[in-house]
Amino acid sequence: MNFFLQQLIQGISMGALYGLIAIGYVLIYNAWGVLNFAQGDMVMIGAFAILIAHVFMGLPLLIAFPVAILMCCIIGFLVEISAFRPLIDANNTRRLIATIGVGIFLRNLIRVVFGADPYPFPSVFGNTAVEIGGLTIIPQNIWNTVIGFGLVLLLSIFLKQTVIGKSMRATAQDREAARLMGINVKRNMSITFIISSALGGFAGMLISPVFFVIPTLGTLMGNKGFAGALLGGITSNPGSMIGGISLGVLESFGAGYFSSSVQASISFGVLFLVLIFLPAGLLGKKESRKV
Amino acid sequence: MLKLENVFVNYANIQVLHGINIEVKAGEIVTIIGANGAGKSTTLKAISGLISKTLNSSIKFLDEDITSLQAEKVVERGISLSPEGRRIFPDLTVTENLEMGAYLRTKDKEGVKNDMKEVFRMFPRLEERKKQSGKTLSGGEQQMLAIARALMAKPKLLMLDEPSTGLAPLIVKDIFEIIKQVNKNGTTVLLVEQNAKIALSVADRGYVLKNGNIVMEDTGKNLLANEMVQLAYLGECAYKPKKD
Amino acid sequence: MKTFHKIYRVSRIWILLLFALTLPYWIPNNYYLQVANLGMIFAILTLSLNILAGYTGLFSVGFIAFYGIGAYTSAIVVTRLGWSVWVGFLLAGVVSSLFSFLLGLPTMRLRGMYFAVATLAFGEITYQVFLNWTSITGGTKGIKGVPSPEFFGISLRPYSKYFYLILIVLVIVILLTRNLINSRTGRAMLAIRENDIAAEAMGVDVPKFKMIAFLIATFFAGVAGALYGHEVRYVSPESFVNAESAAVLAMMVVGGIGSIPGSILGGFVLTMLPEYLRFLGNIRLVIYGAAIVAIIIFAPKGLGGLIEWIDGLLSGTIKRGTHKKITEKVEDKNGHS
Amino acid sequence: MVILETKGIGIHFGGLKAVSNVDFSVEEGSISAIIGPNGAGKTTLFNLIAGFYTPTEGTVHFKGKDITKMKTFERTYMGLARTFQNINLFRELSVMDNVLLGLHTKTKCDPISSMLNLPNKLKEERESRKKVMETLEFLNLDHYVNEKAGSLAYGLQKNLEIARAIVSHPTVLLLDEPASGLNTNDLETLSQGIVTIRNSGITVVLIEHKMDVVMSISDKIAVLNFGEKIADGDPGEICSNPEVIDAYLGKDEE
Repeated sequence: MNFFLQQLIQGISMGALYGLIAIGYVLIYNAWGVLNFAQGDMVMIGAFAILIAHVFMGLPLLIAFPVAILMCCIIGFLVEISAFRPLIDANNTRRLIATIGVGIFLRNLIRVVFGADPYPFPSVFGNTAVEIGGLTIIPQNIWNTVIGFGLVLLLSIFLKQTVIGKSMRATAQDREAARLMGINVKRNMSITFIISSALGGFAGMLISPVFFVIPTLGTLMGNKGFAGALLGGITSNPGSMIGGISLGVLESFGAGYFSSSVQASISFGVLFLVLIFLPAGLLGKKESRKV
Repeated sequence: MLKLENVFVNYANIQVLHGINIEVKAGEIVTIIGANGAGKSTTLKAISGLISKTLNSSIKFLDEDITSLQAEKVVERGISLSPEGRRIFPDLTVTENLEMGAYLRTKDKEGVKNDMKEVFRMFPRLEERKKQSGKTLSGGEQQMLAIARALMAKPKLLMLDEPSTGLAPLIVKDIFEIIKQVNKNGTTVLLVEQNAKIALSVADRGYVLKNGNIVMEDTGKNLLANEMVQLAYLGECAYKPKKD
Repeated sequence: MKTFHKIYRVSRIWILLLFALTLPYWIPNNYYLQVANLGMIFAILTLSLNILAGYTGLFSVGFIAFYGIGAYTSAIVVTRLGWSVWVGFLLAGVVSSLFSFLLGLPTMRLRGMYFAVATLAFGEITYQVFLNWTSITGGTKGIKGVPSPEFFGISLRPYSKYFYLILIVLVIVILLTRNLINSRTGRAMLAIRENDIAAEAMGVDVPKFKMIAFLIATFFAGVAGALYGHEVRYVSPESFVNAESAAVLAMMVVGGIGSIPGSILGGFVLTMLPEYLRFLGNIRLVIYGAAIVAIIIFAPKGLGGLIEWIDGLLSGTIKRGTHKKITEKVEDKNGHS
Repeated sequence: MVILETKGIGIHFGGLKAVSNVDFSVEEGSISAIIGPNGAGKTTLFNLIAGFYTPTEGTVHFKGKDITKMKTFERTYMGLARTFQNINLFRELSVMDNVLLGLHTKTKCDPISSMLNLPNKLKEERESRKKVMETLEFLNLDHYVNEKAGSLAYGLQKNLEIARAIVSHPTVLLLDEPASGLNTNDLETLSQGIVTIRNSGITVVLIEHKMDVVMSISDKIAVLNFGEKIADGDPGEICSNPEVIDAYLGKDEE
């Protein structure tokens, strides 16, 4: 039983991060209409940003975090205005390929600058396990869960309650009509990209103590993120969190009860099954056929 | 109030508007009628800033040149467009749709609140459905929401693009009653309609647009009585026994 | 001018053919010859992806898997079972199609993006199989000593001879693709890309024709894989990582989505270019990514669009002002009908 | 003879009854119209007949066969063609290719002979193209044969959609609001065109808001309101039916 709980906690904490990555996919999918294949690379950028701020520049974590987030926001913004904004009215195919191009660009740019070798990153919240009621709990895991959930909650409050959040949803649903309301559509698109970059980057920062910081981190985490997003239903914000958590828990049980080599294929297996049996995901809208 | 002089619009090599002149005076209902493809919607889009105009075109609103303003800025000046096909936000609730209409009035919270009440008084059916998302409304209700949303910006000039499309005659009548009422309350209206008969019957003045040119301009009554207009745009009275 | 256009129209195909046939003599050394061969193989692969993505609108982000399946199939039956290389080529296509059939059964009803993701997952899983099924695939070490084909006793091992084999396959694939597009089947594919609801209303069995496109595309991809295996005489998982799928996608985009000459040029240029840019090191991959984005933004029709434009000018099919005349006609008709 | 018939057909989306318990039948060789207020379920009824939606109740019969469970494309093969409310052309394809696609059910060349340009393919292509040209001439579209469908003017696109639907000479043609967006002059041409199509042996069913079109050409009219059929009959009966006037036509005040 303990082992079960242990794996569950482990899975949830990892899944909260997957959810954080997944929600970035969802935000951009809703506003932009295609999967952003570069979203995973924003996770990698986040990991490198905190590496630069904390390890290379020696800033204390409390300062390094905001600095790193800012870097992610800036990069997200630059990517948006240079690669995505010019394609705002292009068809899905062109936009999809542009996101693939951006991914290749970012990954290799980082590799040129930092090399292909992994960098270790010190634990932020401590790796010393704490015994609670017979369960060994790593503080980092708890923090990951809390921060992951907290951010997603904040985001949904922002989107549901604030005028700017509502105008972002309006922009996502009908850009031209939004302009007729006086909404600054370009700014809103930028904000969407900046927020999803920041969320992806945040996940990257929380992940960096667990994994090594490496240019291919984005590919790995991106896959988990969009598997989570699709599992939750690609259009649903809360769905992406549920999808991410489910995936994290499945992986954790897969690794615990079978072997860690199973873990690697779980996200793709889940992806396959979801696509075939549940294309709308757990909470997503069923794609209605417009005739 | 609004003055279009020599407005040209091109869509990918095709010239849609060939230098049109239109004037709307404060307090009027002005209508533009014409066949499909004549350039009616294009005219409204050109005014609202959604599409760009060719050099030498001039659009003035309250003596200010708004020819090259972007759509967001045109709304700020006091021109709202209820677009063709309604274009409400499908996943926002009725209330949220209306809030978006008042997006630019951030400082006037009290006024927005009152206008919301006023709009609900005008469209009681929207109030019944205020928590429903836009896409669950019927066609007529969506059209009401589109007009209500445009009104929430408290425009000086309200532009309506084909409010009757796809609606049953009874609902069309309701919608036009509301347009008249809005106008009585002090909002100037520029109306584009395919249903020329009903449009001309409420309009003070009308323009006839053909192939991107204004070919006629007169009072609503005169146009309605004009033989050429009758022949071309009014058609015959609705139902009558089959002619064999 | 008219006579020039006429001469051009008649002679263009022969000039092109002459150029292709003499290409090995233009290329300075064996190394670049091998690169040229690879370029043509990638041209075949890009063309086959174009059948799927460009014509049918089914984006595959894991397309390299079918290329890999073809390469392994041929390498395995030839080295392990000792079958003829020619049988290997054919089987490569067949087995690759077989896998696409199995993958297609559940995924053919998925729409655009979902299909792309499914193929991505398939590509990743295929790679894992190449890597881990050591008894058959040789794991990370791969399969060495894949033989070159022989043609009536002539070994096609030298790159200059293998060149002609690839050229023949390329020409066949081009002709088959062109004929396909101008047929009932090809139009059904285009219809699915344009508007699947309307396609259904025309009586097009959408999943079936998606499947046909998938089978044809993966057959060609499998053959291309086998051509690759017997060219470099060594097959290992590293050639079939998912990043390579992105490379093929890039070739198609740079060449021009839905364009036959574009696909060939895209495959060829993007294989050759990195070799010439080798001195740049890893930066070339950065440029690669940026170039994809730039082409998508500034030249959505890619190199193929450019080629078709030049071709149109030279053959006199593009005339100035044609477009305008037509629109006037349209408006006129509309106004007076 | 009844060629097309729905029996007690209905469909629910969530809790909403879009169409319920509709009996609708079409005589071979007739022109039938479905009218009703917006949101009454007319297009939904079309989609049930064409097979885009599966009904939650009732059945559809075509040529005396129960086709309720058939897919859309299978119904097209049986001779059921349609146009769409919002034009649904293949915009990037040429006018020729669009209409050739209308012949999909009448051609049968397989992919292999297509790729190899075998004689059967070449013959089929030739014949198809000839038939397409005839249809384009009938609808005055022959000048535009090589244009992209999406570049045509609105009215021409509507014509093209009809060309695409009738080139295969279907048994029944479903027209969803063919007159929307046309001006009065075009309406006359359209009405005549529909009659000509019927006279060539194609049964026509149309949804239309423009009463003058409906009243002048229809043999039979069915009226829907809130998803239910409230009346059917010939135009004279419909015009004098008080329930219909109340629900839809409104009282003429002038």
